[in-house]
Amino acid sequence: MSPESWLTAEVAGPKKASVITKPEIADAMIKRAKRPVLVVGNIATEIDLEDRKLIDYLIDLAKRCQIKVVATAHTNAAFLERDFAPDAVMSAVDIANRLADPDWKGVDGEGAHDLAIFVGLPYQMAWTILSGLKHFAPHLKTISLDNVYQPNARWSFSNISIKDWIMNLKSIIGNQET
Amino acid sequence: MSPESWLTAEVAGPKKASVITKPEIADAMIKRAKRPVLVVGNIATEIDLEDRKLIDYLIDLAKRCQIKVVATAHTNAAFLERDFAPDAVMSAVDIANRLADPDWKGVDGEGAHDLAIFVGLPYQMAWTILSGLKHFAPHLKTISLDNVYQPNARWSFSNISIKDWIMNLKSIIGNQET
Amino acid sequence: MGTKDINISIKELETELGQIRDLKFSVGRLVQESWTEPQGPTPFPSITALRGWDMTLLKRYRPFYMPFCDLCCLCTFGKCDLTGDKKGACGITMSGQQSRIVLLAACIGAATHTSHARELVTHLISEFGEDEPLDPGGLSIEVEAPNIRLVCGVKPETLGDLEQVLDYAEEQINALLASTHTGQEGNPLDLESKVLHAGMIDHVSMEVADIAQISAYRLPKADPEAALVDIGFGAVDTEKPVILVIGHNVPPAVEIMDFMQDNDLAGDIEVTGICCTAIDMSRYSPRAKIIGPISWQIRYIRSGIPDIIVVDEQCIRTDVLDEARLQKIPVIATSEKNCLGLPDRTRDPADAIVADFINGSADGAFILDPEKVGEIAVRTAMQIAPHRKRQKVPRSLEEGIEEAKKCTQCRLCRRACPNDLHIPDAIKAFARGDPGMLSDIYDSCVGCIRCEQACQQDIKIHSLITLAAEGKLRDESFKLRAGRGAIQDIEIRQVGGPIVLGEIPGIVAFVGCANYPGGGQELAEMAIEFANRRYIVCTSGCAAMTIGMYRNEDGKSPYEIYPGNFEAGGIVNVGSCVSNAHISGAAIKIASVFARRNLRGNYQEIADYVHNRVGAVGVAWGAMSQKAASIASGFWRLGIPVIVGPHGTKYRRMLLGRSDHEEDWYVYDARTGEEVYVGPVPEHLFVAAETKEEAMVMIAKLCMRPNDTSRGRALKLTHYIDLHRRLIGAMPGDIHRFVRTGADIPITMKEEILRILDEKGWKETVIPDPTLIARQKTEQQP
Amino acid sequence: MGTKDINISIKELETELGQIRDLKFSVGRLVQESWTEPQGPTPFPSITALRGWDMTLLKRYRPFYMPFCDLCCLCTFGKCDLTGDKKGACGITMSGQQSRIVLLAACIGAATHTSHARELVTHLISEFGEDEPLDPGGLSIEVEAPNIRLVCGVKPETLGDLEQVLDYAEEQINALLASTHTGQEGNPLDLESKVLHAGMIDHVSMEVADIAQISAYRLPKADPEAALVDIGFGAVDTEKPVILVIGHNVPPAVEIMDFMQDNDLAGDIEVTGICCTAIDMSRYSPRAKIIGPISWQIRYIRSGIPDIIVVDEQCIRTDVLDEARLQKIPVIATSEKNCLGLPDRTRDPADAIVADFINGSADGAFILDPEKVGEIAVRTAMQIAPHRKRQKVPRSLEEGIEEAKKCTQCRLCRRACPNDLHIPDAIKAFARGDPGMLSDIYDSCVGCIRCEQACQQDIKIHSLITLAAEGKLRDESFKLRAGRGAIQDIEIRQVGGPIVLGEIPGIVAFVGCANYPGGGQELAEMAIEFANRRYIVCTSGCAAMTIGMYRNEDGKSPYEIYPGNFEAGGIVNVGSCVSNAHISGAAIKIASVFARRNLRGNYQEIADYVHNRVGAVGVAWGAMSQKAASIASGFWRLGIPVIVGPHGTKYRRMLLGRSDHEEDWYVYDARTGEEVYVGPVPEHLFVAAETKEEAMVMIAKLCMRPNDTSRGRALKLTHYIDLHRRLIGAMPGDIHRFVRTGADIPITMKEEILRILDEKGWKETVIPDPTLIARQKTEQQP
Ligand code: SF4
Ligand code: SF4
Ligand code: SF4
Ligand code: SF4
Ligand code: SF4
Ligand code: SF4
Ligand code: SF4
Ligand code: SF4
Repeated sequence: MSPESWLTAEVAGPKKASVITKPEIADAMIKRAKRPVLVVGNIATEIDLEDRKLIDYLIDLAKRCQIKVVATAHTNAAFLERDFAPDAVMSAVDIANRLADPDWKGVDGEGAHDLAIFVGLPYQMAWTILSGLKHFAPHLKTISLDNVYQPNARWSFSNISIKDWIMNLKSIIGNQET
Repeated sequence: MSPESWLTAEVAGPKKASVITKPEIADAMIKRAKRPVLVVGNIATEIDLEDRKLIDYLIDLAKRCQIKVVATAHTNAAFLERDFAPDAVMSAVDIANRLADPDWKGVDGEGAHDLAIFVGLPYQMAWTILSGLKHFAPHLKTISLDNVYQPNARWSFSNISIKDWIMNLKSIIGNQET
Repeated sequence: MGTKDINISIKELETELGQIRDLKFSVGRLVQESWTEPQGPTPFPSITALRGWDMTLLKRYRPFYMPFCDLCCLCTFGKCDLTGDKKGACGITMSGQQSRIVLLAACIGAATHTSHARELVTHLISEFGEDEPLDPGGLSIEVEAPNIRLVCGVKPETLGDLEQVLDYAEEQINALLASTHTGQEGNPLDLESKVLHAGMIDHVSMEVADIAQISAYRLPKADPEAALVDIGFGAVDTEKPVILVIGHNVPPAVEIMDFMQDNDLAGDIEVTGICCTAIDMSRYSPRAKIIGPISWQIRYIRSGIPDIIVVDEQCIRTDVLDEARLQKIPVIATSEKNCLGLPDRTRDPADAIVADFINGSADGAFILDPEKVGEIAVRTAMQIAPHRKRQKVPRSLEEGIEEAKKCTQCRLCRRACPNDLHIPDAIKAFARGDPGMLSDIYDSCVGCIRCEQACQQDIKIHSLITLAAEGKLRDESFKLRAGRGAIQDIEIRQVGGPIVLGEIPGIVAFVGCANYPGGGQELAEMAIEFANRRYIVCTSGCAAMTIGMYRNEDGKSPYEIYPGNFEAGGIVNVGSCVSNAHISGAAIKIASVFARRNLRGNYQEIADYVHNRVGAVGVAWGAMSQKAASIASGFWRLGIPVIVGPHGTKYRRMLLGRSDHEEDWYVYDARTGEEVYVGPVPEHLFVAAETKEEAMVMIAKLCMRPNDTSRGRALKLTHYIDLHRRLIGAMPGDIHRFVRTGADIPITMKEEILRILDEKGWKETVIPDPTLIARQKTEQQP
Repeated sequence: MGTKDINISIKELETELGQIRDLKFSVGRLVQESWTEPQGPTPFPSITALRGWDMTLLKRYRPFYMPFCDLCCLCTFGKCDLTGDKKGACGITMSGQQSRIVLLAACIGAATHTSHARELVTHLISEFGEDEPLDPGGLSIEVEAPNIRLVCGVKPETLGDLEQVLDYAEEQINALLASTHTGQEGNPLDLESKVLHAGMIDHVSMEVADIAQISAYRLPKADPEAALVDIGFGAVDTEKPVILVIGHNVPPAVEIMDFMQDNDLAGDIEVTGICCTAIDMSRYSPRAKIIGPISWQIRYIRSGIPDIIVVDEQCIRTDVLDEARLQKIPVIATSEKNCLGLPDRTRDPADAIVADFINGSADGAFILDPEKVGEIAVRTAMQIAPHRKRQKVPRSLEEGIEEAKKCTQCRLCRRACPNDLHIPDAIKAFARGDPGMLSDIYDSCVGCIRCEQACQQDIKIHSLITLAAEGKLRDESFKLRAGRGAIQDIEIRQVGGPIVLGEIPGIVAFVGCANYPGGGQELAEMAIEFANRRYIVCTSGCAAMTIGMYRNEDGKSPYEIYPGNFEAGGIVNVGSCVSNAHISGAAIKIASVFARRNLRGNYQEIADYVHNRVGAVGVAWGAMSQKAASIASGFWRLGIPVIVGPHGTKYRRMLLGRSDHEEDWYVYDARTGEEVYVGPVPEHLFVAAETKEEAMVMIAKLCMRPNDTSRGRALKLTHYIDLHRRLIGAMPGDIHRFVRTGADIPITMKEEILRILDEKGWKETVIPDPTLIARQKTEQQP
């Protein structure tokens, strides 16, 4: 399988994301991470996945495996509506800039993050921001959990259907419970 | 399988060569072509494949399926040494420029070629020339028969070993006999 | 460099006046004789003269690079793979490469404005003479050219005086461009310093262009009550012959209107425009009609309304000729920089060209004579219009629906759409007879037709979108206040105090192109929000148009509601892209006219003043072009932050402050010489916002400055907190960084904030007389 | 534009001489008073003034585009997918995009030379005064500035006169660069025409730079017997303190040598150089030693030999500081265009800087004062040298072999190598103790260290290569004839006839950078081949160096064997990159000095003359940079074809003729006005050759011109056929296209050729007085 950028022209390479072919991969990476952080962009509040929004899945994910959460843009409001308080509210470029700094102590001040999970940013903005991290944050692993291929992440789904996406997310969340 | 350019940086896309995963593919394309032409660059005279040179395989190929041959650079001399007279001697950019012209009558003056097979050009020069054809010769199919991935051809091997290359070439030549 | 270049020394000269021996003088020095202000340290600065200031800024606002490609392909050593910590074959690193591309963009942008200015000034001199006085604001303006005075240390008085300024700009851009050559500058920070230099030059050249045209063409002279002009598709009377002008250089459009005037045709023809030429011609004559920004090109040409199209330079679709041909609309190219491959008919008689257009034997001409263009455009439109055949495709809703049915739902259109719009779903609905979704897409579509390019079924997607939104399109008829030009000295004097003390919460400039992530309406909403909050809202170019293309419940556009004065609550359209120089100029004039700092050749001190005291923020929500890059760079060098939309991350880098790095936020107190922590104000120099909500909160935050009085700071905090609460939810997490003393705390939120400060271990600090320049700390400031 | 820009009008002027009112004059016109040649139609041509001529060329030599990427990423509308027939969001097509990139490269190249010239002229004026006369050739040269005279229509006499020429160049480049902005020029042919304009400007600026430095620094003045200077690693006496200069702008190097001279140190220190500064300083003093072209930077720095490095501008590895730091060699940056991020110490006392270098507290400084640089470089080298610790890594063959053993055979190095060299195999052999293959790689290695960047084992591959080739390196000691500068008028008069009639078979110029596909030796072989065949061989820049780094069995370099005269069989090193203007200048002078055509502002006629009559070919075998692109463009506009190596296809397009399109090869016969078929001469304007064999045959072929006499044509055909037979095998297939009458046929091959002509149905035609300019056909030519 040759994963393609979702927006056709946003080709990357030679360094490209490995494809999360099954949820266990993401799973394992999250489990292995010591200090993961989940960066949630505004589109997570808009996308319907069955009867819930994407953001609801992400709250589950964050809670069940105790990942710190950064809400970008106005995503915070949607979190609060759901009685979930993100660990930080920050613009996407701000959090990326800090993640690129190996001396940054993380959203909780307790040490550098080793894994950043991105989801819900506009595709092209995620593309450029992940590119910044790919090139300038060698100490950091990144995962994109959007249902489109993000070549600049370390790991990404390929362009998958909503159905597969739901299945994958559920599986990742589920696995973390065990 | 995600084929990679041989020279790492010579990434292409979004439009990229399909990989010739088995010789039958090249085979079928050559058979289907009405007026194929084989463009042989100077490196074909240098590469050893078992006890023969690459150019010897190409002569077999040209003979057995009556493909017109264009020798670029000083490749002609090596052909002549082998008592094989190419149909034309032309620089690589010259033949490419003509191939891009749908009104060109071909090396024999009998009509436009519908398939151009490239082999033995320096990698980067093949890359750029095939790019020219990819973009500006929509009427033409191109195959690269080098043992490296040429993303700008329509069809190309991926980066394969010499052994696989020999096997593939033999198979293509052999199949054409039948 | 600058003046030196035009020193002239003549050993012997025979003229009709007699013979002169050994005459030496310098034009630059002459011009300055009438100006008593002492010369500052950096008149006509070379490309590294202000490097020290740049490094001061760049130390605080570090570049965060976001490569748009893993490779470099700038020379034949390449392509080079720059991933990991690999260097290219020339030794360049990925960060160096990114800043080099930024510099390249800034050079292209600055060159574009400079060349525009050069072409304009040369034309105006040929028409009005080099002695034509510069007069951009009548009696209300004394500092006629703040950018030129500040940067070059000269005071231009006539059109002719502007030429040496352009000589200087051209030399500088040339040296900057040279620096991008393989094997030249590779240090990222030095490259960034050069980007700032390009930006500064850009503002000088924009100023040249706008004060030249204001003076010569008598455009509104710093007039807050410039006319309200028509904007929008629906404002065009399609019964009349219609001329369309597109671009940025107004002489051909002026000649069109002059020809109409001279031939008593003024009421008989519609002169319509897209992009900045439209804005500038509406400054020349309020009869001119603006269609909209850059993104309206395809839809307007395809509407079949224009009878002739005249293009000049910049931001013109390069396929304008193809699109016009489909509609059988003749095209006149008028700029050497954009010839469209058309035959040069500059020397042909107008009659012949008009005849060829009418009988269809020519579909375009390249004509380098604005006056002739004026005549030909008018005559052609008049003759074609009566026989105009509308070519609109698809011709009817039914035909459109049929076309939509060809869709295979391959999604390639969506994957080509820069805004990832849900085109396939919308097409599917449309094919079923429901235009709703497609009409919704119209609202966020930037008219790039990449969707059509991608569609294998050759569905004219953009045409279907406008078909589905036809009602909206016809309904587009608004009022825009014509570009007023400069800000008056008196306005500056009036608002200078409140701004510098922080009591007007900020100046927000909405500028730049129309590459909006979610439609233009967002921009209008932002402008209204801040005007209501009594910020000073400035606008220009495509952004100015977009803000005008909005109406409230009463059917009024923002320009009809808010005054055009440079005052709290005003919405001030300065004009076209080149008018942006008046926005930087206003900031500079606050330092000079209000605070009486010396301006002349004194860039660093003034920039330091602006950065620490003038709470201005630029917002280029749809920034797209290389010009937008250079305009932003000019603001950065003055220390003015710029916010872009999400597409702005494709400019390859941000300039971000680190609010959590306390050590970054010290300034010198000019009174005491001490270093004082002032908090992250402004926090960033260049930052992309993801959504308009985030942008609005950022605007409020980035308006804070070290010099704010407590009253001012409290007011700014009120807006910041209020917007944050409303749009992002909850109190912002960084209030403690912005409160310096108890008096800074907004009274209405005192308790809550005190509690937060307590939690954060906040300590009181002092409000300094702030400067970032070490040597200034011992000087007493006025 | 040009002269107009520097018209000066003064209403009132008070000087010590008295008061003047209403003085108006133009500098341009003044300069011309002493020059009686009538002004041609296009002095100071605008960017479209020569569009007609360009289109004539481009109609015959159509661009064949080879995109280096499927995308465009120039603005934030992008990236745009331009595959298939998709247009970008701005409407641009793939062909438009490719020519836009070519234009961008040509602008960067032209800006680089122009800025170099500006910096140099400004410096020389400050040192020698603006009245310093221009004298590039003493009595032997009357046409001192053929490019400037031809293009600008002015005749510069002093350094000061060059400034207006640079003003013009800067303005033009600025306008061209502006044309690359999103939404400006999109028509591929118009973009190509602008490329040609950039190239023409580039030659003007190169000429400015070189005649300025020749005049002021008294470099060889058109001297065919310029000194033979040392070139090569092995020529350096490493016992002495060693200074290394890298770059293109010679003043700092001159100051180094002057300081040595003034302090009687001339014999005590080795001043060594890489790239064009090396060439130019060897023109200043034959004591200077050249190390080699651009590709020698890494190997020489890593050798640990230099005690201090002084860099100026262009073609300097951007990681020079990193490499120097590893060797603890201090670096001085001297150009505003290449600051390396170093602290500006221009105003610090020399003592302090030297002390900091010696005690290691500073590893570099940015110093904008060549004189101070001279002092510091010399003093530092003298003081460091005695304590110099060689840092060469690996320190021994054993250590190198150990390092090679780390190799995992992953092949990433080879996949990073632009020449696809068989590094993994060579490393494997080396690890087994066999340095042979690795040493072979040295011969074709361009020193880019991309292999090292890619190696995951961090093997210092390039260092291993030089280690394996250490004997070769130490053995590099050759003689180069110092750049002679211009070609004398008398030489032109002597060869003009034989060239124009075709009796000297051609002028072959080997120029440009060192991105060789298979090592530099190929270039030397080519030069020798054509010198032996009694072509006139010219060379400059890296190519000139490379040709010198070769010796025959007798140990002699080509420059020791062939004369430096501009005559059949000469190898003429004109000098550095900017000296390329003398090669175009020579072609122009053939038209003017020999054929007495009017030069002044008469570009089209002269280019037409050169294209049809002067059998010149440029060969940029290792062309790499943007400057190489603009230099080539300048030759194209004169109708002179350029051949590049295989990497040259990365310039994105060729300009190829179609020998099989008979209709393309008609010219007007100036005598009769008839259109006459002349065959494909020259067949291409820009073409890449795959191998040196192919290049040699192409050179011979591309030297043919319509104006060749039969004797000349027969001679040219002899060389063409001979080379083709020897290198490609058999007779060429296109002889019939080059034989016009029976008399054209080389006598020795008469029968064979007649048979071929017969087969091809060849028909005799006439030899016209050729021109491509329609209006010229009725004029009688001299
Ligand atoms: S400029 Fe440098 S990084 Fe870019 S292609 Fe050339 S050598 Fe490689
Ligand atoms: S024209 Fe509109 S819908 Fe089509 S790709 Fe562009 S923005 Fe998207
Ligand atoms: S690209 Fe065309 S066919 Fe494909 S989904 Fe879009 S409209 Fe339908
Ligand atoms: S930098 Fe741009 S043009 Fe160059 S390879 Fe990358 S995407 Fe393509
Ligand atoms: S310049 Fe044109 S083709 Fe290139 S990215 Fe911008 S819109 Fe796309
Ligand atoms: S340094 Fe030499 S061997 Fe290494 S990649 Fe460059 S050319 Fe190839
Ligand atoms: S990259 Fe390094 S490890 Fe890999 S083959 Fe080359 S030398 Fe060996
Ligand atoms: S010839 Fe090319 S590489 Fe060599 S110094 Fe000149 S521009 Fe640089």
